[in-house]
Amino acid sequence: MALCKGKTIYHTLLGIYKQQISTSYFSTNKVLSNMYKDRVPSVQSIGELNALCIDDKPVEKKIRIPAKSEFSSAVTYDPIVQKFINILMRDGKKEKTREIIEQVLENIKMKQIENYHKATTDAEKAMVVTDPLKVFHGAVENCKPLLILKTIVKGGSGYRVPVYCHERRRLRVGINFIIKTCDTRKRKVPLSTVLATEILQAYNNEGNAVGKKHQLHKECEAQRAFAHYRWK
Amino acid sequence: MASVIYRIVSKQPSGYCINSSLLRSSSSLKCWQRCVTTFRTEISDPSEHSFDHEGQFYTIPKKDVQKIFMLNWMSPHEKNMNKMFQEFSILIRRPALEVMDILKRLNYNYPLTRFLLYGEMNAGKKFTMTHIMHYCRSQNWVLLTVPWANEWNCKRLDVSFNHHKESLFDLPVHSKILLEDFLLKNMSLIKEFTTSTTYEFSEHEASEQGIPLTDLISFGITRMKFANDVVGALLKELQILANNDKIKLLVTIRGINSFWRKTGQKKEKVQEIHAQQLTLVNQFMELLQSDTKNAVAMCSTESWVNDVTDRKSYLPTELMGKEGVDFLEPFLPIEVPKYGNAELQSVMDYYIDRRWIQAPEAKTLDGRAQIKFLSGHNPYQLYRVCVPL
Amino acid sequence: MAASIPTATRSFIKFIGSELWFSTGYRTPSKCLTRTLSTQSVASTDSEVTRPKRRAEKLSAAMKAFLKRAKEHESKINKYTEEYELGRKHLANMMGIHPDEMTQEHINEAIRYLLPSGLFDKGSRPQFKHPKDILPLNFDFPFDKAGRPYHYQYYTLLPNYHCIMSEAAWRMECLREEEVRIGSTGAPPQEEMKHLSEEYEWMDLRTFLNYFKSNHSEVVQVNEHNRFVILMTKLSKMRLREQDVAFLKQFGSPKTSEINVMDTEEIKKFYVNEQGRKFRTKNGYRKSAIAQVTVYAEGEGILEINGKGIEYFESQYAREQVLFPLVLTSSLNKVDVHARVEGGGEMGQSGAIRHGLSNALLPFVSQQMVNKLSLSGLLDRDSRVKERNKPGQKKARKQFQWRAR
Amino acid sequence: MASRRLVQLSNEHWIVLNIKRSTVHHLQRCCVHSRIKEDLEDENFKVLNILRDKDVKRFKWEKPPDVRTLSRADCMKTDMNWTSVWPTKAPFRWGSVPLPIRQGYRKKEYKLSAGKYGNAELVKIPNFLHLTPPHIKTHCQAIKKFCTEFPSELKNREIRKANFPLEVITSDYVTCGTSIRDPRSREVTVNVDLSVLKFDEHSVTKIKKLAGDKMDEKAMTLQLKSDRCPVRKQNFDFNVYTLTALYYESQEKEDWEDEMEESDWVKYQWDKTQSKKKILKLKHRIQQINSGEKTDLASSVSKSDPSVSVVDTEDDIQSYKSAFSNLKDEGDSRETLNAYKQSVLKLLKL
Repeated sequence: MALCKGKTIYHTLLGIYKQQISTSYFSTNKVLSNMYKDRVPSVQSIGELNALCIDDKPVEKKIRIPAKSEFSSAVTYDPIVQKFINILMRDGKKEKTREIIEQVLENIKMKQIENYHKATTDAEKAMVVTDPLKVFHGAVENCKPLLILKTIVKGGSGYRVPVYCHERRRLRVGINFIIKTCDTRKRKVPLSTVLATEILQAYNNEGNAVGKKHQLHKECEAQRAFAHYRWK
Repeated sequence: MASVIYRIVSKQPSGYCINSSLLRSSSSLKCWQRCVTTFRTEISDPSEHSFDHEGQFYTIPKKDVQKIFMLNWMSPHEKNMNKMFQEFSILIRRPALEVMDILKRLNYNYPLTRFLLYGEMNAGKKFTMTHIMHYCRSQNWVLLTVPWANEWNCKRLDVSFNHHKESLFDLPVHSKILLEDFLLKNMSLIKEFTTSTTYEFSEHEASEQGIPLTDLISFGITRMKFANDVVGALLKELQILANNDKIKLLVTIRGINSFWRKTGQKKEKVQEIHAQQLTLVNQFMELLQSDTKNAVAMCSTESWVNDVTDRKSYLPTELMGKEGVDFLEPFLPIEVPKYGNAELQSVMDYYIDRRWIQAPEAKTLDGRAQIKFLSGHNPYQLYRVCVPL
Repeated sequence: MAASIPTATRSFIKFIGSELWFSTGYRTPSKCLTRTLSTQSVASTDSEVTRPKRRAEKLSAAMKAFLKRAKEHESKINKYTEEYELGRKHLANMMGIHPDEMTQEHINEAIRYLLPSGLFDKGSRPQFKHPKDILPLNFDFPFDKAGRPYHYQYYTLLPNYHCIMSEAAWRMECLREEEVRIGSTGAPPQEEMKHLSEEYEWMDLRTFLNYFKSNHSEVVQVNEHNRFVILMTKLSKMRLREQDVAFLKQFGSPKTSEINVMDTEEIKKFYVNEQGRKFRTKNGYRKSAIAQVTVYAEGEGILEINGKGIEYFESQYAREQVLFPLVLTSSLNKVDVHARVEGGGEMGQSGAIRHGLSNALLPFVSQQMVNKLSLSGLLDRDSRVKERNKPGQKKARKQFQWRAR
Repeated sequence: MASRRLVQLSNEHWIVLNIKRSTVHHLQRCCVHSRIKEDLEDENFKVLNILRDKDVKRFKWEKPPDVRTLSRADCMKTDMNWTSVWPTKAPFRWGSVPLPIRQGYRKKEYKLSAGKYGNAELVKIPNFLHLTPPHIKTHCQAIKKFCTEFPSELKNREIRKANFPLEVITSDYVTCGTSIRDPRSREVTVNVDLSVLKFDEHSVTKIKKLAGDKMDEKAMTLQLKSDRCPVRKQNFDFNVYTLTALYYESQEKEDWEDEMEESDWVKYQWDKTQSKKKILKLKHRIQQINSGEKTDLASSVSKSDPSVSVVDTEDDIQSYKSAFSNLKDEGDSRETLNAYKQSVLKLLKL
């Protein structure tokens, strides 16, 4: 946004971070709300739910959109992992995709825990992050781009314009980076192993997915001259 | 550092159980810290295990793991787990203790005793067998293991006609693997023994009387064509040795119900080979039916052998059929059940210790209850549920 | 002038309404309409003398036909009523009942017995009803002899609806003028005026539709209702006189401070079995699966699904679904659950159990937990199902590949 | 506007013509007209005036009389005896039913569905006009004189069962149709309580096999049904014959019953199986070892028939037998397998 006025990406980013709205990723679902026009959306996060139900005062009776079938309050539930599964899924085979992701987490965990147990001193042990979800979240966070390129047609010719996007879009693009790096895998290598190595790399800010993000940023920097087309 | 604290050994006999009234007072980490001392025992010699140790983990020494289990017995996944935890610990469970108790009291002059382990899928039959094998090894038994009998049926490897009996089929590759495994496991125990008779494998090749047993085996390994015959000779030799009180023999067969199934293999005019037509199966069945002294057979029925459609029941007759039961009787059926509550808690403690469970909310009582619920008391499911935690 | 706002009776409105058009110079939709209204208003107020003579007397052909039809209809109804009465007596005789005791319910029952029909459309089954119930009785005649409609809003197609709307609009206009007058001159208001103390809740769509259908036989649409609500809300926010309040009260009532909560009796209803255990059984539905879930209070956390444990479901998702309400209400290990489920696939069955379980749990958890269940949407049936395949199409929406050649 | 007309060709032959109404009009008009002209101007030149003449009275199509006015229902009184109007089962006749019934699809709300006159829909559906409450009352009164009271002593089901183990069920049907016979009335069901017959073990299993699904194995009752023969008595006789045959056949024991193979056994017979030999041999070995005999393995097997030295009535053998037969008969379960395990442990002296 501020890019057109000659600021660097860094300044642009600062602006974006300030503008970020602190709502959960999945509080709204357009498809669902379209489907149930006459229904009230239900609360889709445990934190919100706990905040809403503090006392014994009965709430208003309304017909609500039922909770999604992957949503759960169990310890094993994680929204970002579910989002990842939904993006990775092909032909509606969710259970299969879930198994793959479980394999990925298992691989990550195995590798990290092995390192942990191999480490001799406490200091070394403290360095190893053994929580697979932490690694996973970190990797996704590292792959999120700050700006994306959007093609805008002006005067008959298209321009690739750097555009900032909201949190959900960034998450999706980041996840897609990770998934797309695995397209080039060899035929007999299982997807889970490739994904696991990729995620571990991304967690350390290395690897192809992060490279893609940097590539995108560079392109954005290069195209900043067109940034004003965003408003015109 | 934490692991150091938890490894305090309690030598008291522990009726290990999370006492609910005790724990209900506070659902914090302190509770499991209090109980955690009992999930592990330092006694690594299985002969000293008694019913007091039930529900505790013990670690198999690394040299034993390398020697007995590493080559053929452990699946790749188990090897990975071993690598990850940097140790090979198994839970001491009632069925294994029961079998060991019987083995301690058994009169070895009686003909061969057959144990049959049965239980649901992933209920822990294999690790029960592992425990018993370790016990037998600690008693210097000779171990003859068939890690996965169904492999003879499934894998499309070379099938050749038997030279001596035309209706039978040899599996040279499998026989070779079996011999290698046997040699690795029992090298130190059998190197003094020699063969009792001559074995003629073909017109030109024969093994003379009085050559060391290891030579016979290595002959089988190098000359794969005769590997299957060598297995037969070996089994006969082992029987003779056992009958002469020189060795004690433990025969372990995983998935014995595959003996009464069709194989997926074809050979020339024979459309589909039945497992009963395999030389290996015949040789092992002969061994199991013999009156050998000083020998124990430990078999297990596995639902995995069957097709997906008939895995409804895990009980022996359902899996083996009447033929199998008639062949095996009298046998000692030992059920390997799913985890009980106490065992479940112990395993979770172990996982927490080994960092398989690390999410703080999973370590609370509530989290444990959820894991228990999701796993359905099934050992493997328990492991899987904890993957993202 | 403005003080004498008309009441709802037809003639009065006609009279006043027509005068209002002139006096206030209200922007009319068409001048033509105003003209007809003016003449018609005179005609309707019994002042025969002032009726313009150039129109009238001669009946138009349409009018004649209309009158004829009305007459026919009347005679038809008379005939049918006679037949009905006679038939009723006959039927009473046939069924062995005294004719005076024969009510319409008796008749219906008798006909259902004597001439049973399984036709799906209930209207097509044998009927024996009073013509009043079958035929539209009020063959109302909205014209005068000259062919002009009585009602000044007749050509809007929804005369009564627009009458109410225009009245509301007129009242608003008056109030606004009054405000301006007070503001500019500082004179005291002619009548006592004040804001409404509480917010009003207007007729909801269903009652609104019914109101017009039963009272005026007018079919109004959703849009009309929306406009109605907007206008009424606007009006209610102004400073009102007493008569305005009375007008508004016809169509709405003050919002109650009590919110519409779930029926506590229904929530807390449970039964006690022979062993003295409290339990409650509820059905749950998802896709094509149906589950009957029984929750026993004060249990040890036993779960039984079709005679098995949680291993009935292989999928992790399905297991988590069953767990969801239990964890949310923190009643895991506190209740026993027995479920019988059939139909559907794995996820459908687990969803059905989730639905039934959440509803069956209600009496055994606190109100806070009930709120949680309600807010997270666990108590409601997930009505999404697979859309059917259409003939000539590949899937529900997807069409066969086609290329012009 | 097609009208259907009957035209008589001769005394016996009629044909049906579908003529357009307007054509009929025109033709007739022409004919009438020409005839009149003919009469008037008999002597003059006859003009065929086809064109319409205003003076001539137009031919008027007469409405056929309304058949509905002639119906019987119109003259019925409201207190008539309906049972005499509609005595038996009959399809719906609009003329005889004095009710203004309507049936049919209503296209619009304000339109009426079709009345009873000529309404085929009303004929299609069944009716119960012959079974109104007055009908039933009269029927009952007519039958009453044939009925006797049920003996009060036999109202207790237990007593009835004990004294009359054979139960015969027949049904009679009163019908208003053209035939007074109903095919269902010849059906005879015979229920027998087999516990009265005092079977032994063999015959019980045999009759179970013979009777198949006619036998309720839990309650030990036999239900024989027959409707094959044309007369009820024959059916009853057939049932009784079947019962007799079953009874005697179950008492007999054929030679081949002893030669049945294991797969055909109803119950597992341990004594006849290889299992017994195997166990006795094992027992023999164990006894030898326990008594301190040091026999060679090969010789001990061939030395003597083990059943001679081992008594199969010993406690552990018996328990093994029962446990193994149980396992075979009832199938696997945790209980049977545990019992089997205990028996084997006992056998091995553990």
